Amino acid sequence: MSATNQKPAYELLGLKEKEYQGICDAMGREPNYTELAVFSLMWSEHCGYKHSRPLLKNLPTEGERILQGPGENAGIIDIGDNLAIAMKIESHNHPSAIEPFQGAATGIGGIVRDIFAMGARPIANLDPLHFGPLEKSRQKYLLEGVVEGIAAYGNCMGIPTVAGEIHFEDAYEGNCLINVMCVGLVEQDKILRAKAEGPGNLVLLFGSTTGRDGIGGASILASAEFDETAQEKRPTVQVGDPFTEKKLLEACLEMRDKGLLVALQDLGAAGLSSSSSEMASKGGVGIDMDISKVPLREQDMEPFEIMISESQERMLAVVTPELETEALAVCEKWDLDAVIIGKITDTKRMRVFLGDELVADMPVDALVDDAPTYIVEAVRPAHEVDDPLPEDHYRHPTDLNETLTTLLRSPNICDKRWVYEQYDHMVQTNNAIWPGAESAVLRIKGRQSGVALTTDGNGRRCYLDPRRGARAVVAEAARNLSCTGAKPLAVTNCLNFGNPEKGEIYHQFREAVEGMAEACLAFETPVTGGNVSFYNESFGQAVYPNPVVGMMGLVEDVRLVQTPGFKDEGDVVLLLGNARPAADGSEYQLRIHGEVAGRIPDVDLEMEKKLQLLVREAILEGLVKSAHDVSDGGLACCLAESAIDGGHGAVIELASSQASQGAGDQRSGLQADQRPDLLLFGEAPGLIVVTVEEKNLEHFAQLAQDLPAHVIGRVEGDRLVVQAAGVEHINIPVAQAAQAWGTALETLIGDVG
Amino acid sequence: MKAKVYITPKAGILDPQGLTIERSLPALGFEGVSNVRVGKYIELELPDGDAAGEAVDQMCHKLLANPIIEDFEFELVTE
Amino acid sequence: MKAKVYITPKAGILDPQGLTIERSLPALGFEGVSNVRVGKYIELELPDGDAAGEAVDQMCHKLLANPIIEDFEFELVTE
Amino acid sequence: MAISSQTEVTPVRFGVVVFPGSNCDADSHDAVRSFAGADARYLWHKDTDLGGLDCVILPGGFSYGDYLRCGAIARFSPIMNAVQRFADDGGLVIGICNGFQILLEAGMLPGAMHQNEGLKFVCKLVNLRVENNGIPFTTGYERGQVIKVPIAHHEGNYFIDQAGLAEIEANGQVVVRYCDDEGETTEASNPNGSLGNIAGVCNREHNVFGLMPHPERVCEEIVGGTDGRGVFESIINAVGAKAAAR
Ligand SMILES: Nc1ncnc2c1ncn2[C@@H]1O[C@H](COP(=O)(O)OP(=O)(O)O)[C@@H](O)[C@H]1O
Ligand SMILES: [Mg+2]
Repeated sequence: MSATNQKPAYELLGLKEKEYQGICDAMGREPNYTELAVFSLMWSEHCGYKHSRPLLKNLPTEGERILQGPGENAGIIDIGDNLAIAMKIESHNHPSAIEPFQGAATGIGGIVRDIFAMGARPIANLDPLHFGPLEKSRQKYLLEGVVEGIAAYGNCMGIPTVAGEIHFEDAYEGNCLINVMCVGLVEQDKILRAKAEGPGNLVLLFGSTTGRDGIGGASILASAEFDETAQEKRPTVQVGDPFTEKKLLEACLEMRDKGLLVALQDLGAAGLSSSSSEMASKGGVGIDMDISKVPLREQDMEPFEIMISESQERMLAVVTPELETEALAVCEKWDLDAVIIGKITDTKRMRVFLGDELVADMPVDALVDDAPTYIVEAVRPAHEVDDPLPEDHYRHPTDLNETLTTLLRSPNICDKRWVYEQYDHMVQTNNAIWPGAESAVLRIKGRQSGVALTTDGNGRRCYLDPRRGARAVVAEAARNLSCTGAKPLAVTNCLNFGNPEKGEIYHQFREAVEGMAEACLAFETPVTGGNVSFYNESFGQAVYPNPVVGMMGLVEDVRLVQTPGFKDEGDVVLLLGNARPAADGSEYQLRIHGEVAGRIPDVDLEMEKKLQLLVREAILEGLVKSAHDVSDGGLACCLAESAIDGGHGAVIELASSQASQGAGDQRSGLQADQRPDLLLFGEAPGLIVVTVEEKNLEHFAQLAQDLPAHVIGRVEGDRLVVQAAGVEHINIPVAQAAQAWGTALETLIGDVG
Repeated sequence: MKAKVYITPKAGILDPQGLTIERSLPALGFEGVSNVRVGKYIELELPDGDAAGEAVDQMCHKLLANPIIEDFEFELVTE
Repeated sequence: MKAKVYITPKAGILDPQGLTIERSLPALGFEGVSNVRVGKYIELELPDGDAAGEAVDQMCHKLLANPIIEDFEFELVTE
Repeated sequence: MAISSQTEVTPVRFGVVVFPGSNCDADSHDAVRSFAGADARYLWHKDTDLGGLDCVILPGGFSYGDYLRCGAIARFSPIMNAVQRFADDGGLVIGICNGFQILLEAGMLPGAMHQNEGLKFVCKLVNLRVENNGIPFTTGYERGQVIKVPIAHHEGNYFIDQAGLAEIEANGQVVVRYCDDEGETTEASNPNGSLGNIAGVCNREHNVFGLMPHPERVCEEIVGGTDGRGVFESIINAVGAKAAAR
């Protein structure tokens, strides 16, 4: 403790001297101790977006369907018929690395609150996850804990976890990435916002009690001051209580239906400090609170502790004095603690009282808007190169059947049943497409339409080229939606990076944001919100730059959606697209050649858009019987997955001069004279495999017009056979492929039998 | 010998189970009950010997308890 | 006063959690551990008085333990 | 299956109990409403009067967070007295998943639940073999019929002592068992370690039924199947037949 006493308080709280000066200027005096603690959190990277704000401005955020872009608890997208979708993604990387179960559970809790804070009923969770290699026992422990935590919280809430992704790479060994996304459904005239209005209106705090949860830097300060009690004041891990959150959800929606709320906001990072000041800031008002009224779980909490506690399952609402009693009655019905802790003022100041004593008095705008921003000089890291590795860099594998099996067993490609069967993915009975497909599709009860959801994030590709990588991530998300028949409408994103104060990380961040912006513009999928997670580093080693995209799309007729599995013998297999697969950045490069190097191919956004439109139209016309995009593991894995899922084999013949069979006449990028391993396992954005019934082939070709669409084979038998230019490269029973793909994860986790 | 292990949520850590039980007791006619905390009680048998205490301590740290959010105590009983 | 309640799986009844712990101990280097049984340990505070024991007994019967699969014991501690 | 024609037009009235933490209440409610001859309304756990119902559904979910033991706290809800009286008078009560656990804790059905053998939550489609199609909840199925219905639970590992087992077997109280595609009750087809692969049981009088699988989740093709419809059709028919007999 004595060592820490020598540093000034602001420094212990993570503020720079200049920032402290800025606070003094804003206050017109030196802040007291409670004020300083509140400022330090509001001006932290997490709440203040100090290194990201200027760059995030580049993201497109507007569109005719966007009812709410960034700036609220979640984005909102118009899906017609007075209905709207609320969605948001968030990271819980650091808490999950400390305590995986509770970290992931409270991550779900937090993101779900953001959704019902908008007045929406959560209808789905998604969970993009990134861990270190499973061969390490710590990673297994993290995986098991995280999955159980997500399950425990989401299942109890009755929100199906319908999609997500899991990657295992060395780069995440020191820092797992635990992102969670929640999606809600709301009638447009019932949307709630966090804008506090009406001086004289009351501030209602309800939900759980407040304890010392998650009080980080500030508690060090506390121990400097109160040496003798330091032990009891150490920060505590946040424990989730999904039961209380479920009651909180129902209470909020009941208050929404009864029209009792002027504004609603969850308590997330920085707890009461941020929720109250942000509500006031949005409404251009002030707020007075008496924190002696806050129901506490622990005795003797200091005012600053109450202000910054991150205890879970709490909400803040603004209600009119006339409706106070009714609002309290709803809380009572749901057995939730609820107290009026203050009122809205017209002072634009946040004043905190402890009984009669004024303990903090701060300008709202300075707290919320005036966190300094930093622009760092970007440095392109040496591993980012201009040219791909030459093809002869890669040694020729001898047995491509074996290569295929190895890749199907890769934990990045194999069946993720072990994960999603721990999630209640069916509750609410809306699943038109179950987990394991391109994206989840949920029907909307009482309507013909449905919502398609996916997340994508490939850090390895972004590491090699953050701009191309981010473009590819957006394209892949859109492609996943299109392959079900859904039209992509909007994006939410979680930007997971290392320490942005370093030039190389800043470069990665800037490139990725700009790449994402380009692709989102092209697909007309504006960004409705998101989250930035920096400092994902340990021992100076950063994670791969990892922008994760959550995308939603709309299906006009949910009965027509398609899945990747081959459906019937005799169906014709077509390959759409002309991208040339490459080994750089691929799963093939990593698993078989043991490296991550070179440069990934860029996505042709215009071609991609046309292909996706073709697939969607063909699906909605009932022409397509399966659709699957070529992604991790290349064309061979794509075909194998469709075969496994459908329980049918296929005979594929990649000829150098594709017989066009009535389909388009542009050359396919897949040229059978390319090295077979690169042809079959290389990756490139922009390729889709579909099957079409023979009799519909002509109709399909008409739709395809001059887009690259080539017949490559037929659904047939119980083996997957792939030939290129007359040479057979793959010939494997589907059952054997299924076995490799289906049991890999459980075997790695050692959870068999 | 036998080891009896008592695992409790750390002080200050939220205990949703305890809280929920506490809130439901009055409806069952039990008034005035407070501070309900739910933990685990584990019994196990292990070979007698001087190392037994050390072994149980290790087991608690590594597997039985989660030291980040739980405290534990144990006693050894020779039968 | 304080009550400490120990809830254990009934003798002879399957305890999946205990079994799993028992199976995973050797891999962590703990050999020869057997009969692992996982139960619950509940602490609560209630008003002092002669009726306290009776009240805790009732709570256990009615709520805290399930007599079909669990046994319980408790002790009262006056602090 | 045809629904027997009813002399009266009044639909069969289902009540779905909402406990704090119930989360399949809406699913059950919506499933019931997809049947022409049925209507559903919600009952609050603090209600003490069922007000003229034909069938009570205790839905799935995590009542009281499943804290302490699944169903342990919910069974003390005020409404459970009314449900007990309703059942005593011959009313039909079905508990699905958490509802089944509540019925066990309340002693309205025999046995108890352990954690799944794998100690993990399991959500997937399983096969069930209909053992007794003579109770009001299963007449819509053939005896021995294999149906596909999803499970989603962490504590579905059914237990009952030897004497109890002999008794429920003898009385036809074992209603559905987990089985494989061919209808064999193998170990591999048992998703949670349940004794005798038991997935659902009824009381001696056959008017209270509890099961871990979720029939309400498979009442429409668009969400994965219709094998659960038989349960609701059976109830509707049983109530209709009773009304006709009056
Ligand atoms: N990567 C991003 N892209 C777009 N908007 C973002 C991004 N990161 C954060 N935002 C927006 O900034 C606002 C503040 O985010 P945050 O503090 O995480 O909100 P909350 O506390 O509700 O989780 C939100 O409206 C969020 O959508
Ligand atoms: Mg929020």
